[in-house]
Amino acid sequence: MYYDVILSGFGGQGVLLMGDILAQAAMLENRQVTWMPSYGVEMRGGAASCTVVISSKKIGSPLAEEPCGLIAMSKPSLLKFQDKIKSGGLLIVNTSFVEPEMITREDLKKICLPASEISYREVGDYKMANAVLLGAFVSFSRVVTLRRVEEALDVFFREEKQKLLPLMLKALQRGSRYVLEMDGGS
Amino acid sequence: MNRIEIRDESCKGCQYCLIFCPRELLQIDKSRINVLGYNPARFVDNPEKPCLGCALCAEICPDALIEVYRKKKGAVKANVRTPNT
Amino acid sequence: MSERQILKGCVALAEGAIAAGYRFYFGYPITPQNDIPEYLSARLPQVGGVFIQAESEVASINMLLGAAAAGARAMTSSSGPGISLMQEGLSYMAGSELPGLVVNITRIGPGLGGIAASQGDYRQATRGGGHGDYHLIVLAPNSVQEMYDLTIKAFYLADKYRNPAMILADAILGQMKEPIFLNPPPLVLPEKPWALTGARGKKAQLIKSLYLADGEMEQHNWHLYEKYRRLEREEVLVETDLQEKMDVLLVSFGSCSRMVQSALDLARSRGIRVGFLRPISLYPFPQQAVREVSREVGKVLVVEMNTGQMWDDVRLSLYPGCRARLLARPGGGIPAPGQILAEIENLVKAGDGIDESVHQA
Amino acid sequence: MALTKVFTRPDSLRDINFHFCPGCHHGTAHRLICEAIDYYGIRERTIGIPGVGCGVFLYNYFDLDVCEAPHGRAPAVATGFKRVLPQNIIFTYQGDGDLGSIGMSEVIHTANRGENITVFFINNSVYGMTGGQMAPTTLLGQRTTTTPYGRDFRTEGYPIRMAEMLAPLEGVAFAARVSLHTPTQVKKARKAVLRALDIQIKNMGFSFVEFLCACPTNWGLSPRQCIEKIDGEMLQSFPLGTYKNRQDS
Repeated sequence: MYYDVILSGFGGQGVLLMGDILAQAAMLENRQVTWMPSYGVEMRGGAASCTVVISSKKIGSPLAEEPCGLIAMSKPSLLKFQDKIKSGGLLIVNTSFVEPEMITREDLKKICLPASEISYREVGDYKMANAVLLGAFVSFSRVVTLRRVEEALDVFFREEKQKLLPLMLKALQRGSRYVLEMDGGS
Repeated sequence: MNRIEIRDESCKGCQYCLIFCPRELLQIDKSRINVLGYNPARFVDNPEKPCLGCALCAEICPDALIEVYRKKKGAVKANVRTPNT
Repeated sequence: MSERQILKGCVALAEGAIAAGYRFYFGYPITPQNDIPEYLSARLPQVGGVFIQAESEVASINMLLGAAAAGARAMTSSSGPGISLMQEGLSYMAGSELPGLVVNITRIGPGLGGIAASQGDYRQATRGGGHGDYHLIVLAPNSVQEMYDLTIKAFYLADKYRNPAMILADAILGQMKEPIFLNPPPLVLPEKPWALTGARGKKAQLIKSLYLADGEMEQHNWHLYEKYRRLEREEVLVETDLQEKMDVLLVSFGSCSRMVQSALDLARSRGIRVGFLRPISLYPFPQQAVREVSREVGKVLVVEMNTGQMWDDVRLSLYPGCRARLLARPGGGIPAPGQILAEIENLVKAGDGIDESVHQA
Repeated sequence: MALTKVFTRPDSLRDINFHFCPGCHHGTAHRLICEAIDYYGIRERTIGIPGVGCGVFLYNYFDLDVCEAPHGRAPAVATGFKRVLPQNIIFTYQGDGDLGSIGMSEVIHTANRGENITVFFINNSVYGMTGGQMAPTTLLGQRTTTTPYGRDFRTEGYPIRMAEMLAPLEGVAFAARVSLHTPTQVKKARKAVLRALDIQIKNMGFSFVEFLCACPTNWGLSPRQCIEKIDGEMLQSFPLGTYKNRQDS
């Protein structure tokens, strides 16, 4: 088993955290995993991305030349990474910030969901868009189970952050349901 | 009688002790060159104006070569005093 | 055995240091190693340690010198330009035979350069860096687990040989997160009768590197020489992954070796017989291992994120008649597994007599 | 009546000839520091850190643990020692090139941290060991091997006053300038040395003693002329005094 995914967006959208949670879930499933942030000169704002590699074997490169999947939460990140995705790979786009017309690849599985709107309307906080997308990602790719992701959240939402946990769970499940309903429809 | 002892084999003849002896009891011994190659200082007491045991020579000697002996009974070491005296 | 937990490379390194009994940090901020001081400024007070943000790298290394001379396990961390400023102190520490650990999370150089991953400080690290006839013990991790394990090892070697040690890593290893086991070995701090703690009930001792008497300095340098030869005999660390009848041997260290590992998997999946040799101790360099393995395979591909620094060491170690080619990225770029694979395929096709040329990945 | 020895070499000062030139005051400073160490009975927990310069051979003379430091870095080395060994007494011994020039940053920041160490500063207004070049403390008009026409403030700036400069820093508990050119001044200097170490023993913070000293060799003067030079020009540029003396709490 091998899967590499780039999670990308603006700084502050929580893409690094989303990658962290995914890596934690993979570890709980006894996988090998690496999490690698893009490091740039800029410390805050601007583009943010990370690469998560999940494998049943020892991982060499923590970077992805041809990722199996891309989650793009912003226009620049879609433009930067969409050409890299492996043919037949997965592209998930937050259409609250990115027009679907910007997707130029025809050879991909695509999920276009307005994650920020869903987050705002159905979870009550637009900042949970990252969890919506992560829920959609794991349910579609099945690199880890949703159950593991829910377990992984415990590590990140402790003490004063614990109050965010129910929101995160709700957002994850909402993202997951979006995929299941989409599957059902197709 | 107060007196001083100079370890003259280590003396470099800087003459500081001569300059500050209030009784002018120190002189440079021109008759001799020590192992370091200097004319060392020499203590020559003067019965008319004897050594005061003031230790100014020892205080100024940059090579710490002078020991001072005083008649005073139970005296503390002149160079080891309490911080506030 | 502890549970696996996901840690960032810099944090794993800091935890390794603490597991090694280290309690004194002196350092000055520089990107991309700031995760280390930031983490330790919070962590050290929890374990009764001391954290000082020094006024400069020059001060940091000398604080390290003092703490080491006092017998403590002490560490500083920095990057390229800061490490350059520390060379004076490192030379003094080597000359005075003081242990201590310097972490270099490298930048790209020369000059202010850039902050992306690079292996351009290999030569400075392994040749001494400062003035005089000395070496640092240099260990190069390639995973978060090794950031932890080798830090502990580096403290141990520094004490054993009374010589400063260096961890040479880069932004990839510093920033990357991986699951690791925190399994500290039992902490046995060595006796340091030479350390200065005050001449209580013993003769006054001296730590110095100045030797002016006739022949004294030469004798001292021969003494250091013997120490370095012993290191070369006894402390070489190397990882190999070899096959029968290899077409090509890959040699790489640090973060770059991770890309090479991926390339190795790709090559083998295509039926190419490829071996892999990774120096873990850059000094002492695994000369013997390179010589022995290269005897089995005539073609060697060195992959580095510089213009060929370890390449020199590899070529000095090759079995006579072997040739080593270099695949390089010196400017913050990372050789991609696909590019490495392409170069491996070129070498396989090249017949017997390859040239020792430099190729850009 | 039996005679009593009232003045002798301190025990911490080894019975070895100083390598210093005739009339050099390094020896006097050495003696005063050793006397104070003996007075407080701290020889066995004191660690000396000489900088680079004529003072580097301190370890030949002081019968206590000594660690060499790179040029100017003694306060940083001392910081390392003090943080590892807070119960020990740590002092540095630095010249004007070492402390006032290359090591200015280390001494200021060590002082500002209130590092509980003592810095002894030998100010003889010239680089001694390297052969008489200009020091940051060289007097205006003073000829050195690198100011052959005399120090000119328009090109070389002014002599730097370390005691006055360090005293205002919050971390500094004691800063004084003393001179070693007359017996009376030596006695005053002894008090300053005692107080500086007292401050450290009481954990009150950074203590600093600047000694005005002669360098007959590089000044090109006889020891006798050196006394006059200190008494005249040098005291004008470098006024003696205690610039800070934090009271015991």
